[in-house]
Amino acid sequence: MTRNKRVTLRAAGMLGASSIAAALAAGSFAWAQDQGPIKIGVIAEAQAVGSSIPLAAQLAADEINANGGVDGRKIEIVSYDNHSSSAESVRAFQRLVNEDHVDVVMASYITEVVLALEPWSARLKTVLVTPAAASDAVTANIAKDYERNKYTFQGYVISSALSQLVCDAAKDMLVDGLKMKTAVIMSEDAAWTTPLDAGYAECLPKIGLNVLDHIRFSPDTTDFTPIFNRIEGERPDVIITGLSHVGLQPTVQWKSQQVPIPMFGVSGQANNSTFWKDTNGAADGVLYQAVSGPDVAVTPKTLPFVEAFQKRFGNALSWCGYTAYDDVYVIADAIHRAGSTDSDKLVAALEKTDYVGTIGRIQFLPQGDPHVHGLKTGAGFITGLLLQWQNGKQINLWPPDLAKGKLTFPPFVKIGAAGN
Amino acid sequence: MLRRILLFPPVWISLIVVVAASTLPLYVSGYILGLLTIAYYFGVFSMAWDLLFGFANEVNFGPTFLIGLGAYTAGILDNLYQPPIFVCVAAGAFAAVTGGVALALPALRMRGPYFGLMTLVAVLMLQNFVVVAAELTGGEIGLTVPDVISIDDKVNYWIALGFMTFSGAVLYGLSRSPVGLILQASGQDAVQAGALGFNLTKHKLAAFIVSAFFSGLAGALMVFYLGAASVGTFIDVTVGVQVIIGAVIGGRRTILGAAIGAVFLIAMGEALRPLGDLATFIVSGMALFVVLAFPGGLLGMVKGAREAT
Amino acid sequence: MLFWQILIAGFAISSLYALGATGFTLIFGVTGVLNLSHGAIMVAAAVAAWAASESLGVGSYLGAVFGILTGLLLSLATYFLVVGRLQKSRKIREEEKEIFILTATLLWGIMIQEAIAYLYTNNAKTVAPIVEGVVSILGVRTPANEVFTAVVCWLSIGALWYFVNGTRAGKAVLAASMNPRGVTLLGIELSSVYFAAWAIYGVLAGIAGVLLGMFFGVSSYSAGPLTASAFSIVVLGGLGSVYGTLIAAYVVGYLETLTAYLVSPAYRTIPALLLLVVVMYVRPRGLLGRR
Amino acid sequence: MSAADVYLEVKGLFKRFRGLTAVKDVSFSIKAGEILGLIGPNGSGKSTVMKSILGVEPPDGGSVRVNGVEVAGWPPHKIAQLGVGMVFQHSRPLHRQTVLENIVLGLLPDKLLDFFPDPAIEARARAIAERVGLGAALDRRPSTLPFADLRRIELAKAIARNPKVVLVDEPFAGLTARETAAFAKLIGEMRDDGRAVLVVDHNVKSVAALVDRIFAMYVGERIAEGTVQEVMQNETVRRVYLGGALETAARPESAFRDAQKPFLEVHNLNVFYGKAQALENVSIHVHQGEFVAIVGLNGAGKTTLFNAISGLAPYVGEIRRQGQSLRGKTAASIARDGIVQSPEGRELFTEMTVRENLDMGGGRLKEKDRVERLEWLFDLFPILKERANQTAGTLSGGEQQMLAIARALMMKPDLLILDEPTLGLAPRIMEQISKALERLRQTTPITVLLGEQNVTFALPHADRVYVLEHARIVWEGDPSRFASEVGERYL
Repeated sequence: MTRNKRVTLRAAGMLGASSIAAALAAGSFAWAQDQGPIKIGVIAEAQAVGSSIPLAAQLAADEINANGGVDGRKIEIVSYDNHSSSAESVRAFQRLVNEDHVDVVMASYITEVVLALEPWSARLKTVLVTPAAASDAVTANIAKDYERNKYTFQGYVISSALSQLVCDAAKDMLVDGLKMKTAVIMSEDAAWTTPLDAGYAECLPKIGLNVLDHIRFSPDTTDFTPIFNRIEGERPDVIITGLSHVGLQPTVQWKSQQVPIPMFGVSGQANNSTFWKDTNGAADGVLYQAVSGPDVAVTPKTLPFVEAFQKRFGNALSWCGYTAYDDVYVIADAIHRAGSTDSDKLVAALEKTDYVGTIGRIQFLPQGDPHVHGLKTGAGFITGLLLQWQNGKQINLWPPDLAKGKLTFPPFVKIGAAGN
Repeated sequence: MLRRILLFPPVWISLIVVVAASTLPLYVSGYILGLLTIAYYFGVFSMAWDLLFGFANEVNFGPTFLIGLGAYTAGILDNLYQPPIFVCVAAGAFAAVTGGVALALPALRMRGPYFGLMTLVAVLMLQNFVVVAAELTGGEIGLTVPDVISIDDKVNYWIALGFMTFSGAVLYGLSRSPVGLILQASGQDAVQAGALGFNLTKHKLAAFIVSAFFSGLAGALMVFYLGAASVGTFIDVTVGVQVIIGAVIGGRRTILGAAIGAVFLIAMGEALRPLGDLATFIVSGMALFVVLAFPGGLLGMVKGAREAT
Repeated sequence: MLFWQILIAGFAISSLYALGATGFTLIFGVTGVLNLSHGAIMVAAAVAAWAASESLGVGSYLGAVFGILTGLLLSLATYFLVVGRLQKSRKIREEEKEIFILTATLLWGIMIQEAIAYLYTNNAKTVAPIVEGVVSILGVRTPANEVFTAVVCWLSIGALWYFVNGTRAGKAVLAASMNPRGVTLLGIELSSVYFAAWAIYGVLAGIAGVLLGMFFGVSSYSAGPLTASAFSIVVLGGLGSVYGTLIAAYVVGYLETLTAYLVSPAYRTIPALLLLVVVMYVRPRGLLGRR
Repeated sequence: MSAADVYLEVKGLFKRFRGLTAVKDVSFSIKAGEILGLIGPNGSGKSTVMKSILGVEPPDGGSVRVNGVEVAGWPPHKIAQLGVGMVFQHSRPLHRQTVLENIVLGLLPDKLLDFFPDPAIEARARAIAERVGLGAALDRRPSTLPFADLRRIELAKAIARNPKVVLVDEPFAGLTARETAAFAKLIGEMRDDGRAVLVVDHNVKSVAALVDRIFAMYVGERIAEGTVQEVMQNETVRRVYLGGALETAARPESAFRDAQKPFLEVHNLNVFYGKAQALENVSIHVHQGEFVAIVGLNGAGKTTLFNAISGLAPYVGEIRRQGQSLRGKTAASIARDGIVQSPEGRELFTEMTVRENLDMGGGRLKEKDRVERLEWLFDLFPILKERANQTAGTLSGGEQQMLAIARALMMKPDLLILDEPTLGLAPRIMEQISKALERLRQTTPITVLLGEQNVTFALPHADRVYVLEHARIVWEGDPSRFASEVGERYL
């Protein structure tokens, strides 16, 4: 069943890939030659998860340039650090558009930042693609006032969809696999988790996980003892997580307090290859959702990208990297099809995107959809993965056909013991 | 009278500078303008702070309490009812003044570090409130306001410049006026000032109100320039630190120096952006050097050079 | 059950607060300096310990030592490079030195913080705990590390207490905090007393930082909040009063824990702030303030 | 004279500070165009009286009427607005403003919305400046002015509001003879303007030429009132200032081993505090085992001299210990080498017990010596033994003074400097300390340099006496000749 989906997707992948490669090589439009390079601005958090974004973008740009660029035009990446601050991002955005005259901007994994930039992309009529911000708020704004905000695209799975992907995996692994019945939702209080939690609350019961409690904590929480104690008191089978800004500290304290309940769900920082070291191995047994992972061939492009990235930048690839890499290709493809870098033409072209990248088949939801310009997810598009940290390695466990190992837990986790 | 004011060096020098600055849009890029726009607003923050510290001798660690009140009040109002922008801005300034009084009345009873901490606590409280009252304020996410004054860099720039000039004129004039004299006297020696028949609390409170007014006004205007308000931009202690450092490295008790310092700080931070993470490190390093080597601040350096020659 | 949980968890945190704030108040008492680079120094110590044990792979113990040394060095650097210069400076009028020292230490703190961010990124780091596992106290499953933290904190505070009351050098430091001039008149060089004070402070801050790194983990973002909490605890207890600080640390620690358990972790810090405001209203000198 | 022109009336004024009563039932009144001199040795409470009138230290009892209005308990600025001006002893002008602006400050109304200086005010300021003799310095900054002119600014500020009552605190402190005359004239002019003037100073002589009447205080109480002559003749006053008939037991200078080469030599010492000259060509010497008293009113420069010797104040000139210059030594090392000071402020460690304070003093002694030393001191000051485990802060003033002396003695000093040991102490306590000193003198070879304004206390012990006045040594000699030779000028 699932297997078949894969096959078709793979096929599509081949197809998409080849067609673009051909197109890029062709460089058919004569008038494009005499124009300068295509400039893509990148705003990211140099000191956090976002650090992979500019690197991956650069990698993609270099590959495209190596193949003759887009219709003969080279792609140039201009990137700035935003110190994770909205204000700095706004300044950087202005700098990119007014000073560096970039054609497109890719920005940040922090929804807060993207929300601050969205109005500016509208005001300055510049296409903004976020490779990693997840909140539905971004697309909701576009839906609210399409004409004004249509210049923003969300190159990452929106939160509500994320929750669905987590539920899909939970159904197979926890409910069917481990016969779990109850769960507690634990999320950081941030823009992107609001829709995520809503999604959890809706889909978990559907798959047979009864939600006992729903805890949102402020992102600057340092002491998780009270939270874990409260959860333990409620004796759920699993903790469903919504973590991104924090992640390290709850994980470390989960281990040091030996909370007997597994953690399962979104945990942004767990994607980092350095997560094991940062947590002194407390990560062992942590289960997290991702759209791609090391040595998991989601599509034929995944592994080559990971290799290329690690060869060039060493071992610092975070989840944003995959999407950032794909988005550069998506943009290049759109510019090629639009035959111009004019924002409105570009928007039109992007909306017609059908491209298979490292995380799956990328299409943007059409106008009229409540999540217009968000990524299509689910069967045939992006299904996501479910990985687990197992003695120092990120092992993919779901979907089965991409599974690289078995579900195991550190001794202090007592499956089923908590409940019934 | 007026002639004497106009002939006073700081006045005509700054007039020349302002005139020169107002012509910038003709030959520098929109980006530089955008940067200076923010810098000018920070200039106002620092000047307002300097009035309080430099003259009333009260160390206010919480300039962002006043700024934040102004910014968020204006932003929230616009978000909820979209009245004309100037109404929001006025409301912001008003909120800042009210908050300022509420803070000053108890705080002015305290001395030295206690006053400082009280103002610091005020900031932390406001921060907590913004985060907790997320539906209203946008919480950690920050608040995106539908309207901006203008998206034209030049217009925004001129507004900011004009506003800074206006504030500078008022605050500087105030500091040189009789009231300024009284403030300094009360700041320097409470007993003597009292013996001269001045009601210190009254004057310090007034200073606080003026300071609050301009901080709030600037905050509100800045919201409608950025089109967004977030804790990190308006309230966070680090923002307040920038304001204070701006005033100190510019030269305390000079008002104008504060503006120079703030603009210097922002400009440096931006000029060094390509250095990425190191930018802040270097800027703070420079500031620290100024504090250690030239206690008089940048303006003090200039004065020193003039007197030396 | 809940009661014991709060009691135990609160105790560990409070001890950590106490240790951190004790150094802060010591420096204020003896040298009259409110060191706003406090948080940054603690973080630096923690990160140093982490880097040493992870990157250099010297193991937890050596790592911890390394962290404490870092705290010591930074503290002395703060004294010699920043505070000392300002205190000696003739260009600055006495009544203005306070704000200068505040500003300078603030900038210094930011520099340390940024340096850390540059070298090791802003991501939170947790120092590998020296003791692993959990123990059960009164039926509460408590991480051994939590117990370890509380014990080390109190050993350090005890050591400080012995030094101050049991040794000549310590007495001199204590005396200087009450009356520097008197100390000089008795033939004790103030400069060496100050040196001692900053050295002790550095070690305390170092220990506190490393423990914090093992307990919660730190990131360069933690610097500001750490300074703020030390500042408010010290003011709450009464500037310069060590006992006041200890009490205040526990008041704040338990207040936060109670809020976190009974209300919501999101409101953790608010009651402590309110209390601070109230205390400053009714008793501006703080709980046990002298001045 | 009708009550109408009584501008200042103080009745039954009381002021307490934690237990000790600083001012006890003080009453006096000043009429328009009259100058009253309020005199008393340091700690007699005269400045407290002044502060109470000004409202800085609200009185605990009694009444203060300014031009008939009861102002006791009012905030200072209200009292000032009612017509009370104050000339502070220490001038703190606004450094970044000109002299003119500083004077203008005094003329400004207490209004918030007063943004443009009124030209009339400036004109008045200029007039006042001319009058106090600052006409030439109008546009200069205070930092560039001589000390006397800074005092002139204070004077100008005080009369700016045209007050009915003017309080003047030690008008002549730190001034030269010529400047003193000038200031006397200025204050005289206030009387001519019909103001009521209260001049506060230490002794009759300094204000004799100026005042109409004198009100003399001692330890918080009135001891005499009347014309200069009456007060000068007054027995109590004479006893307080000159001591009654004292038997002195001076040893001739030649009696000391090091008659040729004194243990301590101070040569042409000059010390400046900013503009003010605190010591002017002061030369003194002390022999091994000698007991030298330096008498002088508060502000004469005793403490400055001692601080210079202890290395606490920068100086010009020479200070030698057994021929060795002390220049460049730190205060601490000077103390370690045996020149130990028991300072005016006592500088005790208030939160430490008596015992701990003493141990701090004996820090460098061997355990055995320390114990012996302690025993000896407890025998010298038995009260300290009882209080051994009490914190110093909780001791009475007298006990604290004894502790300060004992702590200094713990260091086994070669030279003990005692600065104002009797400051603010009750006679009974002085008696005890006096006895202790006598015992020291009889039973030990110790060398003592005593600074005192209380002659009664100082003379009996002294082998030699120096009189320090306005930063200069004006007399040196045998205590027995003191009263006859310098009594008058000292009174």
